[in-house]
Amino acid sequence: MSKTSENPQTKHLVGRRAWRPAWPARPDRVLHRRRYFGTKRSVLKLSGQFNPKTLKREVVLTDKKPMFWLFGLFLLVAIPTAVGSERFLSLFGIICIYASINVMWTLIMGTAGLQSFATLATVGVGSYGAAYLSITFGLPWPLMLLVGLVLGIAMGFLISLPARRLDGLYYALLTLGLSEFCRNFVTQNEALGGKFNGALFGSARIVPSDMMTTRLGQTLAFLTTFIVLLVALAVFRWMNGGRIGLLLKTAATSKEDEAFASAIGIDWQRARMIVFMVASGVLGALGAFYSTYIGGTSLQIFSLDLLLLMLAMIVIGGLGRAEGAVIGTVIVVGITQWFTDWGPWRIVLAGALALLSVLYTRNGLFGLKEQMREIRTRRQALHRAAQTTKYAEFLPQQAPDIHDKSIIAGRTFERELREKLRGWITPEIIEEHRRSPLGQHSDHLERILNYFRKGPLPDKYAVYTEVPFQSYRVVALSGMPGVPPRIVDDKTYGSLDEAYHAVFMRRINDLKAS
Amino acid sequence: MTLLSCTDITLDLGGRRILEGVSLDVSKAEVVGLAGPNGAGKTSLFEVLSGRQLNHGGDVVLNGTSIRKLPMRKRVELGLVRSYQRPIVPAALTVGETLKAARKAYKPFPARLTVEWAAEFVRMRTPLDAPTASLETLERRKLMLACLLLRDPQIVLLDEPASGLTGSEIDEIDLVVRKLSQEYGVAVLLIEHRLELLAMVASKVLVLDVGHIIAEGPPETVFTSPEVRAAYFDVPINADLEGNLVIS
Amino acid sequence: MSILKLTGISAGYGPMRVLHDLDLTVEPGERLGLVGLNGHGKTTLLSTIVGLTGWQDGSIIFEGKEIGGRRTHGVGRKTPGIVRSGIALAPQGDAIFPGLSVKDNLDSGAYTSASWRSRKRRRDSVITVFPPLGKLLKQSAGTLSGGERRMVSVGRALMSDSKLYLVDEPSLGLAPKISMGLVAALCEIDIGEGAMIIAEQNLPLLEGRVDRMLGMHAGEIKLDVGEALGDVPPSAGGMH
Amino acid sequence: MIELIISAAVLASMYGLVAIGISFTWASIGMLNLAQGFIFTAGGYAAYLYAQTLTNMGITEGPVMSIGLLVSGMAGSAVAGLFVGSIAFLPLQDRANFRTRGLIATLAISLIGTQLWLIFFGPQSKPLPPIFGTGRIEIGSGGVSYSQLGAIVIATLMLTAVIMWMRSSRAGLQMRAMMMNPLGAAVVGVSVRVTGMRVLAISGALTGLASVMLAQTFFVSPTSGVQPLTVGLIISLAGGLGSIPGTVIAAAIVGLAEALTARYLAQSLVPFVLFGIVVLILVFRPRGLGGLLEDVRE
Repeated sequence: MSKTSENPQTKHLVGRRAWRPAWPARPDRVLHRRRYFGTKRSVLKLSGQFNPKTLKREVVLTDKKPMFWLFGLFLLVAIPTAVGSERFLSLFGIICIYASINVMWTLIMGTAGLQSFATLATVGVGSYGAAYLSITFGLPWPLMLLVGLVLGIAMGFLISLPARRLDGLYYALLTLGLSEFCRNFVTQNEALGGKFNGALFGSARIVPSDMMTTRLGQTLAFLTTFIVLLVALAVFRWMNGGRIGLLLKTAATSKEDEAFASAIGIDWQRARMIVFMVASGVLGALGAFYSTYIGGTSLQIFSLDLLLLMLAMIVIGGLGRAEGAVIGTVIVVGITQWFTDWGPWRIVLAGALALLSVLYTRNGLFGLKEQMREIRTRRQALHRAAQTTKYAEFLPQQAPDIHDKSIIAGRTFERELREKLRGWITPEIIEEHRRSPLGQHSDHLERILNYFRKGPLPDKYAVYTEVPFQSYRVVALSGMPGVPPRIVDDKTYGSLDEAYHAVFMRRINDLKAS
Repeated sequence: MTLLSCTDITLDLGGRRILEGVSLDVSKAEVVGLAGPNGAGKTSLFEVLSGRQLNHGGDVVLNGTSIRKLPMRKRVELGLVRSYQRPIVPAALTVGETLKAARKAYKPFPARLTVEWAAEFVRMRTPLDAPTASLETLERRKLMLACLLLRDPQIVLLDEPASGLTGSEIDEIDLVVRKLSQEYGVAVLLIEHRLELLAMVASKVLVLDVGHIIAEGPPETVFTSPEVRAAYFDVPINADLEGNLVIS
Repeated sequence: MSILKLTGISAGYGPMRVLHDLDLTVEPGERLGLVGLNGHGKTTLLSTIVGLTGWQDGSIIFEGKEIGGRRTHGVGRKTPGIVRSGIALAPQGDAIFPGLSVKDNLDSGAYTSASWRSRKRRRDSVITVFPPLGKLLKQSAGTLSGGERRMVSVGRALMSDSKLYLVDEPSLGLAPKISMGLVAALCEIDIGEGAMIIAEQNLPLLEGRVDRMLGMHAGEIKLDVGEALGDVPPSAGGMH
Repeated sequence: MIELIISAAVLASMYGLVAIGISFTWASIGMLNLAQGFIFTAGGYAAYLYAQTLTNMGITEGPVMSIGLLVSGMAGSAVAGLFVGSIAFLPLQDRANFRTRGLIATLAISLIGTQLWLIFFGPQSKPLPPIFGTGRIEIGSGGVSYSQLGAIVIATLMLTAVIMWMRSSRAGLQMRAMMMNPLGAAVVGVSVRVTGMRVLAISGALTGLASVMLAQTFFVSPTSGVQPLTVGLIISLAGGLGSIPGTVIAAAIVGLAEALTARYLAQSLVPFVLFGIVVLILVFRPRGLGGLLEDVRE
């Protein structure tokens, strides 16, 4: 029931057949689904089909996304490990960390639909808290991650307090100010390195600092960032693709959607808070991880410019998609960290990319395909709509959706028939029927009656005898077994002929109005 | 026995009194009609009963317990559901996903078979992968109804279920209303402009005008009472725009 | 010369085509009723005249000037220009300005310099058409009831110096007695050499009050209205 | 005491100018202009270039200089406003998701703009010659410098003029109409695009005025727009986006709070106090002091 079924009308359009990889099915093996451990989700969306050309059974991969993901992630981990230079490893390490933050931000902005700009503030709180505790009390790195998680959740709770009361935009601006607030707090606070412009170094590291000079240590450090990215992606999938994600999508776009969601009993506010808390917790832990990765933290984490750059990453990739967040990060971090000798121009380039994608794409790089397809279908539909008049017998809204030409031809015929019959309806015909509803009629009346007789059951009326020879009523047939006819009006008729004529008049009216 | 009752509901919005001293009772499996000119407060009464509007005076009682303070979704869990006048459906989902969301809205989840039953009950004829945004009014209303009914409600509040529909489409919705009360014992509170329909399905009709109940009782007596006729039909052309009675 | 001449008009929204090659001529001094069921293109026809549809094609000649043509995007970009050339529209759903007072709402309808200078006189004449507005001038339009809003919307259209008035569904969403009063008032307004098109779902409301009645069905105009819709019982289309 | 009030009034009037620009733009065209900081700096640099040119010609003070500074600042910011409009408003105006996309586009412009100023003018702060002279008026124990007095007077005059114009003129009515209901505005002959650009130019000019006058004490630098933007946002938030009286009141409160904090506590605590104030206001009035408009809009 919940699986989407194939719509027969949209399948097999000439020239529009989606390319799907297919391979022969092994007849000796029954096709069974592999599932992700502990879930009901299948690993790959496979479906069986019969190929009419080769006359063989095939297994078709309907969703290619997992393959691209695997390939992309493999590249992300393979390139730096294979090249192995320090610059590459640290660049990709930063990409992985920023990408994880962006994925969580996407979860907050896309899935939860909260326009929160306090992402970096949460990361920074986790980072500073963990680094401070580690420096002061010598916390080992696993505990630092835990502290980050707790701080993140606490921060998420604090930020979520005004979310229920404030409108989207007010909330966005308030959270935008929060990073600035945190930055000020750090500069005022001596314990957090306020004297050294917020630099707080010397915390515990996952990969000990003496190992960081070797290639092995650098590779290890990069691999930890990659694992962190995997964790972030898993959290995203868990939240966005699961039940909570579905409930939130129901209430996503507008006030009307929210009204619908509450009408069917969805507690979308709670779902939103859950997603927000989870994402904040992960963000805090990410901050703590950042501290363990570079062995400390600095004020740069709260800067508005970094926030804007991260927004640019998300925008370039496409808001609301994990793949968009990752690819956008790769592009922007690639530009800003690799071409360092370009000076301010590289920021200009990143900003210009973000501007272009906002101006010309609907939803970043990953929205492009959809956008192109929409443009194409719109052009086709416009073209078709402007050329033909065949559809006039439908309500105009339906016409472009009908792909079966025989339906259109059938309805055209029906319409012409109705028009012809309508032309025959004259007072004389009605008078003739009134005089003798049954029996021999003139040619035109007989044809009209024949048209009425061959109509489908649900439109038909019948005569109901309340008291024989005294009172009759007109009823409408439901056309469904077990569903009784319903009385159409409160008129009663004294004779059967009168009732027959009343039925005839109703059908004539229906015909005229059609 | 009384299923849902409200007593002495008063509601002020933006400095205007929308409802004043409205009370009503709905018994099990009963169809109660709610009629009245536009701006009389019918929809506002629904907002109060369904829990979307909590700042009101008076009390709302379901099955003997007060639900005055409960938000909308809690009332849904207790079996009080409503539809809206506009045919709203989630914009970003497909039909199948909408039904799935309704099934998984809160625990315990009903069986998938229930969803199929509900979809069949309202006679939905849409492919499951059709995006809801492309649906027409009738299908939207049916989808909304199916989502509401799969939770087996005790009372359904329907806000002009036939608005924006034509001829045979209206009949389909009417059929659902009748089947609900007659075959499944679900109480229905129905806002409706077509008095002839109310006369046929409702056992009791209330007529609201400017926030007051001006008539209450069986349809035959209500529709023939002079106040109702004045509010609804026999009006001089230059009627008072507020909907106040101008009896000249 | 006819005041408005549509030839071969097609229009729609996205892939939807709502109007199919329709032709229509409106003569000066004419009051035209446009009837038809929901979704058959009445509103779209009025929107097409002022350029508010998703796309449109075909010629619209208003007082000898072409205001139509082929357009596939930019919804409403040309509307202000068209409106200023002398077409006033009271749209479906009112589109009044909720935060402004009723007086400001009416004044905003006087968008040509001439009508802006004479706005006081025009406001008074609108109030004579809709007397209840007189008491409400100071009130914020957002707090009005449905009938009053509709009056403000129609009244705003009347404030302009227009040659052609388009009124979309005056009865929609209103209780029968209120819509009757509104339509009656609309039909009593002196339009002089101008013209008025009233789109309405409820046929009996217009019957006998307008000079000519056109039926719309599935995006085409059917001229013989009396015959096509005359026997529909009044309650069927009356209360949406 | 007098000094305190005066400095509060100066701050309030300067921030009020910026905030009203933001608030006004948001309300009429539905775009939150986060490039207001860029527009602010543009005015400052325009005035700086003007001053440079005059100085090269040998004029260092006098009415030509003073009025020219004000006018060139306003003109520079108005042009920057039109520039932002032609990039972020005109192409996006009738597309889907205009609000979010407009917000992101203006953010991107401010990101690029700061870097461009850095490239063309360098990171050093540029001073402007004094507009109102350097004298002081002594009142009782305290005193008012000419530049403070000038700033208050000119800002008040300018604000009053704009508000009066909005209230009474036809163009003002059109702008207010567009704030309420863009479709309705189109129907009564108001072109959203033309009016929108007009609004951007006006709010740009107000910002430019603030920029030139603030540059008297804080100079012009590539990032000098950030502080006014943040405070402007805070004020327009607290005042309720789109409400001019609310914005004026919020500007007064914020200006006073900043002056008080700076005097009795510490300059470094100012951001905390401002943030606290706006949070407090928003907790009790989620739509700001004068956010009635939004209620009505629904």
